[in-house]
Amino acid sequence: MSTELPAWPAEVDLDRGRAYLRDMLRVRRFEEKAAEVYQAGHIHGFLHLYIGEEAVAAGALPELRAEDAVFATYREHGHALLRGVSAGAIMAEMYGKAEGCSRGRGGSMHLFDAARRFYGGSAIVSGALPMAVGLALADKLLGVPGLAACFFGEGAMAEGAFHESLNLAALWHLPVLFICENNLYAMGTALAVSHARTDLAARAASYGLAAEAVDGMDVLAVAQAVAHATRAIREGLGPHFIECRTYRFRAHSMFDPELYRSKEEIEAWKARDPITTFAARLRAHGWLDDGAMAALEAEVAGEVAAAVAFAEAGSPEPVAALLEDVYA
Amino acid sequence: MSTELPAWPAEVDLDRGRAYLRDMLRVRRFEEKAAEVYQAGHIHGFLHLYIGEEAVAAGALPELRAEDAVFATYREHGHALLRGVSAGAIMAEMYGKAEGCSRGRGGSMHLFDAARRFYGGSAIVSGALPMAVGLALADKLLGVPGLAACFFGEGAMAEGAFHESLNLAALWHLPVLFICENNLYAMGTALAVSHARTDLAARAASYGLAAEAVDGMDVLAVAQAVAHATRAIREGLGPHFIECRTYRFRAHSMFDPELYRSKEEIEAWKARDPITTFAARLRAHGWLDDGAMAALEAEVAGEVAAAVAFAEAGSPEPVAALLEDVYA
Amino acid sequence: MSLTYREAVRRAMCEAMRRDPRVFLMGEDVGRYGGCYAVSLGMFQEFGPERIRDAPLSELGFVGAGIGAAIGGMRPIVELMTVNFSLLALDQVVNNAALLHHMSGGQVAVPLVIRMATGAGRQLAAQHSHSLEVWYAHVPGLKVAAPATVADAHGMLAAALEDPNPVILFEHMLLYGLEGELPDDAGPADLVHAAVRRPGRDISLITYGGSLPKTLEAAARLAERGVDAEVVDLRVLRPLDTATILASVRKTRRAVVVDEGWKTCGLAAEIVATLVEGAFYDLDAPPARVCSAEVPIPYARQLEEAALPQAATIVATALAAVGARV
Amino acid sequence: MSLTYREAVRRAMCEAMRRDPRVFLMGEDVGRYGGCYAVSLGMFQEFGPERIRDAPLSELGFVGAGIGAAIGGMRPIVELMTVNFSLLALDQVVNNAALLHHMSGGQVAVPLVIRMATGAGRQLAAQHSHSLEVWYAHVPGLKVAAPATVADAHGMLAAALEDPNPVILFEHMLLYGLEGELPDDAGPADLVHAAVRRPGRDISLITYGGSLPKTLEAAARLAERGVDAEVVDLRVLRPLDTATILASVRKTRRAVVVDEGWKTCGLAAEIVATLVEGAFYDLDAPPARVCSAEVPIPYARQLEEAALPQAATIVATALAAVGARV
Ligand SMILES: Cc1ncc(C[n+]2csc(CCOP(=O)(O)OP(=O)(O)O)c2C)c(N)n1
Ligand SMILES: Cc1ncc(C[n+]2csc(CCOP(=O)(O)OP(=O)(O)O)c2C)c(N)n1
Ligand SMILES: [Mg+2]
Ligand SMILES: [Mg+2]
Repeated sequence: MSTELPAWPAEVDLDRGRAYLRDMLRVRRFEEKAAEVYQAGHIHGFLHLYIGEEAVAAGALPELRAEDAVFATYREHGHALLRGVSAGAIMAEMYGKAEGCSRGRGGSMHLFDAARRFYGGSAIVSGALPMAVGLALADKLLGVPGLAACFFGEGAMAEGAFHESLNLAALWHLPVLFICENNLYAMGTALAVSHARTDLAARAASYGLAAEAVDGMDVLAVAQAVAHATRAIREGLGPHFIECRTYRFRAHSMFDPELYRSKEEIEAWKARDPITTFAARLRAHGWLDDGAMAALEAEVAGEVAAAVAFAEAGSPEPVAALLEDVYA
Repeated sequence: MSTELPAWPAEVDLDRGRAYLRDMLRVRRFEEKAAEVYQAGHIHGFLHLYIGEEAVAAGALPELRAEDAVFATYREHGHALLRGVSAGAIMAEMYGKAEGCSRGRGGSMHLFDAARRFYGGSAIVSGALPMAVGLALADKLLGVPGLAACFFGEGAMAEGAFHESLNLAALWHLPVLFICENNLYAMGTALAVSHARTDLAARAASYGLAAEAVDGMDVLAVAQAVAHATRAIREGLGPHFIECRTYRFRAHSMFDPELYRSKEEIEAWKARDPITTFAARLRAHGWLDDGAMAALEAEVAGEVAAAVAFAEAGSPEPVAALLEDVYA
Repeated sequence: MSLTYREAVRRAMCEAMRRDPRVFLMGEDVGRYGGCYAVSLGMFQEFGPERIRDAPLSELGFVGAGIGAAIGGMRPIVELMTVNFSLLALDQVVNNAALLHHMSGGQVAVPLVIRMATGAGRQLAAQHSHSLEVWYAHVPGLKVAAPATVADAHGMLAAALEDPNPVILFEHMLLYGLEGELPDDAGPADLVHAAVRRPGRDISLITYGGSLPKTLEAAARLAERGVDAEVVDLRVLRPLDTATILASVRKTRRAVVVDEGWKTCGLAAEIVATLVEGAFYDLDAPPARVCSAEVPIPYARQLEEAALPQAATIVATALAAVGARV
Repeated sequence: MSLTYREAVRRAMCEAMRRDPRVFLMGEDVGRYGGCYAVSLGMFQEFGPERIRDAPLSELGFVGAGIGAAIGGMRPIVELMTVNFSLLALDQVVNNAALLHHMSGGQVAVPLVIRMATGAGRQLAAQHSHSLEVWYAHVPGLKVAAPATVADAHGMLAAALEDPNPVILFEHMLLYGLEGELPDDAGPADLVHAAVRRPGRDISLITYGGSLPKTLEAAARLAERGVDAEVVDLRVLRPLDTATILASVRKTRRAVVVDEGWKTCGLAAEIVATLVEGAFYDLDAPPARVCSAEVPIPYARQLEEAALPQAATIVATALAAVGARV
């Protein structure tokens, strides 16, 4: 890493710059709290944290509009939050409460908010890609504006569903934004153990769609790439693929002893923490000082605390409601 | 098409040259007879003819050795025949007789001959590719020589199984020869209606393996490409992909009204008939005359007639044997 | 008006597409080829390539795309060519189509219709002769139906398109040529009830889909032997109309279930269990099953015939059940 | 020697790999990660990356590769992580592994072992809580087993590796921590018979896999209520050992079938049908089913518990069946 900071992009003003920081911090603190309450026994099942990868969601989601649809994975708390689902509704979902954004049916891996066109929360790796293609097809056939953004890990690219989806999107020229969160591991399987060809953007481009790779630890780089891609998609130029090169700082889930990577590797990536590096840039640019940072932290802490309080105050779904929501 | 014939390759002597012609003719006449007896009600179910595509199997199979394994599709009579399965055993299989190469269980789409490492006859499009990868893995783990050759249509390349198989073969550096028989249609779906990117060799190369396209109407071109690929695979250079550009002269199966392509297109391709064009080259080279051709036709007609006689004389499997061959 | 089962399916699709711009058909060879079983023949010419959408060989992908399109406001009909290829798409059907409504706490509906040909009987051999209706009927969140008549081929598809849930329709390939009457103003059929296709007093023959003609034939032969069989067509395989089945068997006190699926863990087992749970004390004999033999369906004609349920087997089984009267 | 179910599976794999160079393990995260449920922990270190082969997320591909490797002379163990992801690979399992021997007229054998975790109970929500044993048990050409004890976890895997057929082993995720005894010289277990885990006279509780502990608990509670229940562990789900089941029920004359799968078209239906066909006149009450509710498994704890079979439900159902004595 060079110690010299890249030039500040002109289109990012003070508000936007601070908003990126706030978004990343909201995700980080939310995830930390989730881990804490999980350890305390309030959340169960699987819990996959996004810590380290915040720049991807924080860079991407502001570029999406209300009419766009979002599909994500089981590592999606941050995406839901930044799409506008309240921290309380997410936390309550993880507590399994009726006030949760999926009424306690889904849990951590299945956050939904149809009003915000946030369609999950999908726990079969690569399972959402074909749906994103279909949603974009609906937009196209209905003649409405909007695109379908789909987040997935680099591990998912080995699945047949990835292949079929990219071909369909390119073949039918659909408004789909594929965002690959390449955090270098699929559980314990490193990129090079999964993929014969590790240049993922090149692989995607082979389907005949626009594809590029960006530094997924740099929120501005992600934002810029997504802005460019969404503009192209909205202009009718067809699907677009962005590989965001990032890293997960925590274990895959709460059950992972992390035998497959070294402490040194993790530390090296932590030195590129998307939040601290971005905060440093804001400071260097004169848009952040200790006071502003403390205020931001306090604001975010308040939001997270309120979310926990909301979740704890929530009510469990009655067992009598067991058979609800099976058929529409 | 240029009217000038390409130079005759030095490595192809008289015997080999005539053998190519004989092989293609054996397949052609066998298929014609199969269609005839199908119409007469002796064969049932699906029947997929290889007429027009003979140069692919005839060019490829002589390059394979006894220790290699072969996987093919439901359009595989020619592959079985040129792998050494007797015409009689194939015809008897299509008649559903106990003397058939799959004891009447498989029919036209499921020809097997384990002794010749001919592993079918697979009727799920793309279904054999993962098995070919696994067979090559077995060879590698057992440390025995041999490769797995897998034939499939261009339509199969849209399947997830194709993607997963190519990645696995490249990732694990396995001795697999992927032979794509690009006859431009998957049933009635033209190449460009299936694939966003129609340069199939380029698509395959994106997985990080050697890939090339050849004229699949030219038996010598196919043979040369396969010879080169098998040499490389045997030297341990990993998997190889060959796209053979060919055309099916007949309907997809016996039930296809062929609404999706024009008579003109078919006629244009028939002008490139792999048998007549190759016969012309042999003649131009002085290695074939009317007498030799007539003798060859007579020999092949005899083989096909004997196959039909064998099939007709065969015995139906007794119904009492219904539950056999379910478990080994 | 008299038409074939195939034409009835086509008519239901065309009517819906003319009426509702959200309806479209997607699948392998539905367009330019005219449909693997000629069901959609001519529709490409009327509705064009956007709405009669030829899909690549990507079952998982285009079924998932159908789910996404349904979420996005369309009313897709996805044709899966045959049940044999549906295995490749099962993950999307089960883990997305069936579960999304529930996992989202009721927010997301998936109004998707999936049609597929099913069954054996044409010597297509093991990979092309599956009957896996039972697998789909196992899954909460799906509705599963098997039209066995021309009227149902039309009406159940029309009803499926009005249903807010994913509906899987099984069309037995031997039924496509079946002829029948359909009024010009035929509307949606019910997607709830089983139907008594032939009333009778002595025994209930319970079946569905492609086995209905064989079962009716068996009933006719039984009548010649003095046995008055009632034939119940399940029509809807999930949720099952247990009331109709139980009412029939409470009356006849005997039952034979006919199902082209393999016997073990097949749909017939569920019907037997339902009868036992709901009408045990009304039964004069154990309900019997006539199913496919426990063997991959062989190619050779005599072996295939022996593997599948046949009218003669149904007759013999019914006679044995009736003979069991104490 | 006392060890866990997880360790017993590992021991069977290690023993086979030390003895037979054809055996190897392939699947997602079996190597460097140590196995999703830590079953193969340490094996990568002993056997190396060629034989403990981490596979990409390509279920269809590597299951198919397992089939090919089996044909090619290896004895692969493919770990599918969980049954939930096995849907992606079903086409290879059904259309190749199960059918090849038959379609080739007996020429090709597929000595492949597929292991997968199954079941619910950990609040993993709908996509991660399936129990689809019944689907596999439906398919001729497959053998299907569900070890429910430490000894079987070891012995059935050893036996599966000696079988020339594709064998599917279901390991309920809640069993991995189960402790039990295993003699140092334990060999393969039988892959044929059901086992009576608790003899009794009044009613047969028939179950398998992850439901065995709950069923034994129910039997203990029933004993306190004066009901002497026999517990039958099916062990092998295909082919079913109907003789043992029927012998038990002919003795007790009553049965409750416990199965974590959804009730409709589940494995319990097959057991009920088997009992009715083989022991109808010996039954004093209709066999009953305790299965999962007809709902995708919900995340929230109280909902999940209500959806799954529980000892209390088994007890209540058994008491009702016993009370039904005339
Ligand atoms: C089809 C499928 N196979 C396996 C799993 C188990 N699993 C859950 S997450 C995961 C790794 C996915 O890696 P990647 O796509 O890179 O996403 P990441 O977790 O790194 O964000 C695996 C193997 C699954 N959920 N779905
Ligand atoms: C998975 C699957 N989907 C659909 C089919 C039906 N089908 C049989 S052949 C075929 C076309 C295959 O085209 P291609 O791979 O190009 O091979 P070709 O027939 O042209 O040789 C289709 C769609 C099938 N057998 N398997
Ligand atoms: Mg990853
Ligand atoms: Mg083709």
